[in-house]
Amino acid sequence: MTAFLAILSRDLKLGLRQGGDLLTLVLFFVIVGVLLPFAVGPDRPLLSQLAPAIIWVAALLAQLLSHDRLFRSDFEDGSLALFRQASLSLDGLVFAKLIAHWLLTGLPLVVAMPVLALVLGLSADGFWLAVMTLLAGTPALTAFGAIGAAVTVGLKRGGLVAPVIVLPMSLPVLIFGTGAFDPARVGAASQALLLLAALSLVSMALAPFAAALALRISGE
Amino acid sequence: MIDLGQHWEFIAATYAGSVLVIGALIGWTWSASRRARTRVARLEAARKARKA
Amino acid sequence: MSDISLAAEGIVLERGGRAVLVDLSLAVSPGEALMLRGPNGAGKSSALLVLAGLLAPQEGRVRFTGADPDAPPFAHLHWVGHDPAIKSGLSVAENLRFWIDVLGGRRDRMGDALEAAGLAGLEDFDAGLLSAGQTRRLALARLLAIPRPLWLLDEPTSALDADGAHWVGQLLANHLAGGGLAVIATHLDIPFSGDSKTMTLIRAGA
Amino acid sequence: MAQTSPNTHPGWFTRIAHPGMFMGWTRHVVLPLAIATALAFAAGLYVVFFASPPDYQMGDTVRMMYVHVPTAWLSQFCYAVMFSSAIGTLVWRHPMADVSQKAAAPLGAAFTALALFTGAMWGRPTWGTFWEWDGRMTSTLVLLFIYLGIIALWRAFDDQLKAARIVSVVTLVGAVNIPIIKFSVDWWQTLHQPASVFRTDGPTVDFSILTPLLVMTLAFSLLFLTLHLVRMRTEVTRRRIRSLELAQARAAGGAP
Repeated sequence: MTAFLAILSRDLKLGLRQGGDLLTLVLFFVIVGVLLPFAVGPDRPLLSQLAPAIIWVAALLAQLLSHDRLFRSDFEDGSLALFRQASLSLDGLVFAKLIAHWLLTGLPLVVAMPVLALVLGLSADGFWLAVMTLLAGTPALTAFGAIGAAVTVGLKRGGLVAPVIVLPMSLPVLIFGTGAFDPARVGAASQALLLLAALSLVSMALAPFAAALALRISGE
Repeated sequence: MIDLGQHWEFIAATYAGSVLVIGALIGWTWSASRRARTRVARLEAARKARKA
Repeated sequence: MSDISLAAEGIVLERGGRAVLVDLSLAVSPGEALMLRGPNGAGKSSALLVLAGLLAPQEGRVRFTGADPDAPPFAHLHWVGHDPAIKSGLSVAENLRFWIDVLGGRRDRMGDALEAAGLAGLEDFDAGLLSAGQTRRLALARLLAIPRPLWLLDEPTSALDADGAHWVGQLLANHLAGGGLAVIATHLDIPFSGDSKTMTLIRAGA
Repeated sequence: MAQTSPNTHPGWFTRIAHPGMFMGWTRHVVLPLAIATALAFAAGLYVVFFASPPDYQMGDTVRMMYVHVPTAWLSQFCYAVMFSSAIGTLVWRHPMADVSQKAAAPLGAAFTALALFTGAMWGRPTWGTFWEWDGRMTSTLVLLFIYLGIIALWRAFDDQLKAARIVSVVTLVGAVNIPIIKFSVDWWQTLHQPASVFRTDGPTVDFSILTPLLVMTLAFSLLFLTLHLVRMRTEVTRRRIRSLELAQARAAGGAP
């Protein structure tokens, strides 16, 4: 447990102290969300209809951007090799890293949501629903991204391959995240939120094992 | 040839495309196999020559 | 410190289709150090990785006798590689405290360890400010702060000056006097008084 | 703590799956298999075009199903082959499992692409459009992306032994994920398109379309087996080339 908390607090400390990364991430999320309306045109009803899709695509891209550094610095400075001699198994340590990573890359998106909600003309209900889906869905994105980051950690040009692997696997998150907004279907929102939460729980529980396995192989 | 009905062009395209893709797959597999075999034969010969 | 002995038998290792270790056997008992010498590419670092359990050999086995069978695997050894595993952005003390927490050491030993490593007074400095030699000393301070019987050191004196090398020698001598074991891969002589034997590896397949 | 190397029980499987042995016995299998494939295709195509009537509902477009269904089946079967090989790689570290995985990935991608293409061709006269965001078509497309991602990952590694084990992890994760993707796509489809044109159970299967379907499926499966075997042989040869080249480079380098 000490080891778990140590990893969690170290990663949070590093993430917050090198605050530039955090800022870049949030900025990227907002910029993508603001750029898309330029492609669509200033049609307010259309934009508010597209808002969930825009928010989720922006969140997906922003998260994708952040995964590569999840294990890379620990891999390159030798920390990962030492983790193998810890009192806690590598799976547990990776789980701690995932939680820290989500707090640093998933949660800030929620904080930046009001800006996008205003620009895209989202209603108050829509805003809260978007916050809820982001909260319920981004852990799954972190989990899939962690697997992509772990399998490419040994590659110098891994930053290019990882998204190709991660994006198709993230499709369910995108579907449930935006599906929650469907006005035509009664109960779509609660159903989608439940599915998102289930997906996040299961993937966060299983991803550490897959990622730790890939990290062990990469370390050889 | 039998009459394929009003949609014959789609049926023809399906089979033509499949033949094309499968042909390319067979050709690729075969040429890769051939290339590997000639290369390994040359290397084995070189090794024998070196040992002798 | 528990009386653990290390034995490796018939290790065969291939990496990337190349034979690196062919039938390597070695044994180290408490109070003893084994120096692995040999040219570059002879597999010194790989041998340490196998002993540390970071590389799985194709054949052969590594055995620790006298180890607590309930302890997690490889929890009784320190492996120190080329990379220091020190993060800039964290202070010197935070770095060491982190590894004490992760590897299961005792925090109250931290002050002594930093003192011994000659880093006293630098506790609150960002580890990114340290020189290469200081960084290596900080990495080695882990060995003092977290007592474990077996040390596997890969070129411990690289990046260190004569004083530093002398310090490493003293560290080793104390460790062995306390019943510890060490396997050290090095191409430099480590000035050190104590029970040691040397094993020279040659390049496999040459 | 003891480490043991993967034990080699000299059972029949280990013996026929040893790379050297494998090359020996498969040499005599390739040609018969290729001939059997050709015969099956000849028989299949004859039945498809000359010996089967048009379907009473679909008319002659049913003849496209005879390519579409076998390729769609292979697109999933390939993944099953990769999945079981991935387990072989991770659990037993068997070199032939590595080779089998690597050989299957491009075949899977090709058959999946073909399934999509024939599906689109069938869709035009049936739905009036080449591409319908139908649940099956969409999840097949995602499957194609997964295949392509796995191929890209294979190519990103220099060390093919490490690549095999890393790719195995992705293949296993993908296997868990594919049903979830399928489910989510189906959920998405009911959201946007309540009445699907394409019923999953299909029109009642008539006996007259069953024969050509079975023969063509057999032919395509034989084709896969042949290609997979040849590609595995090529891959084993490539590894042999690599070790020979390494030895030669070492000898030429004048190493002590």
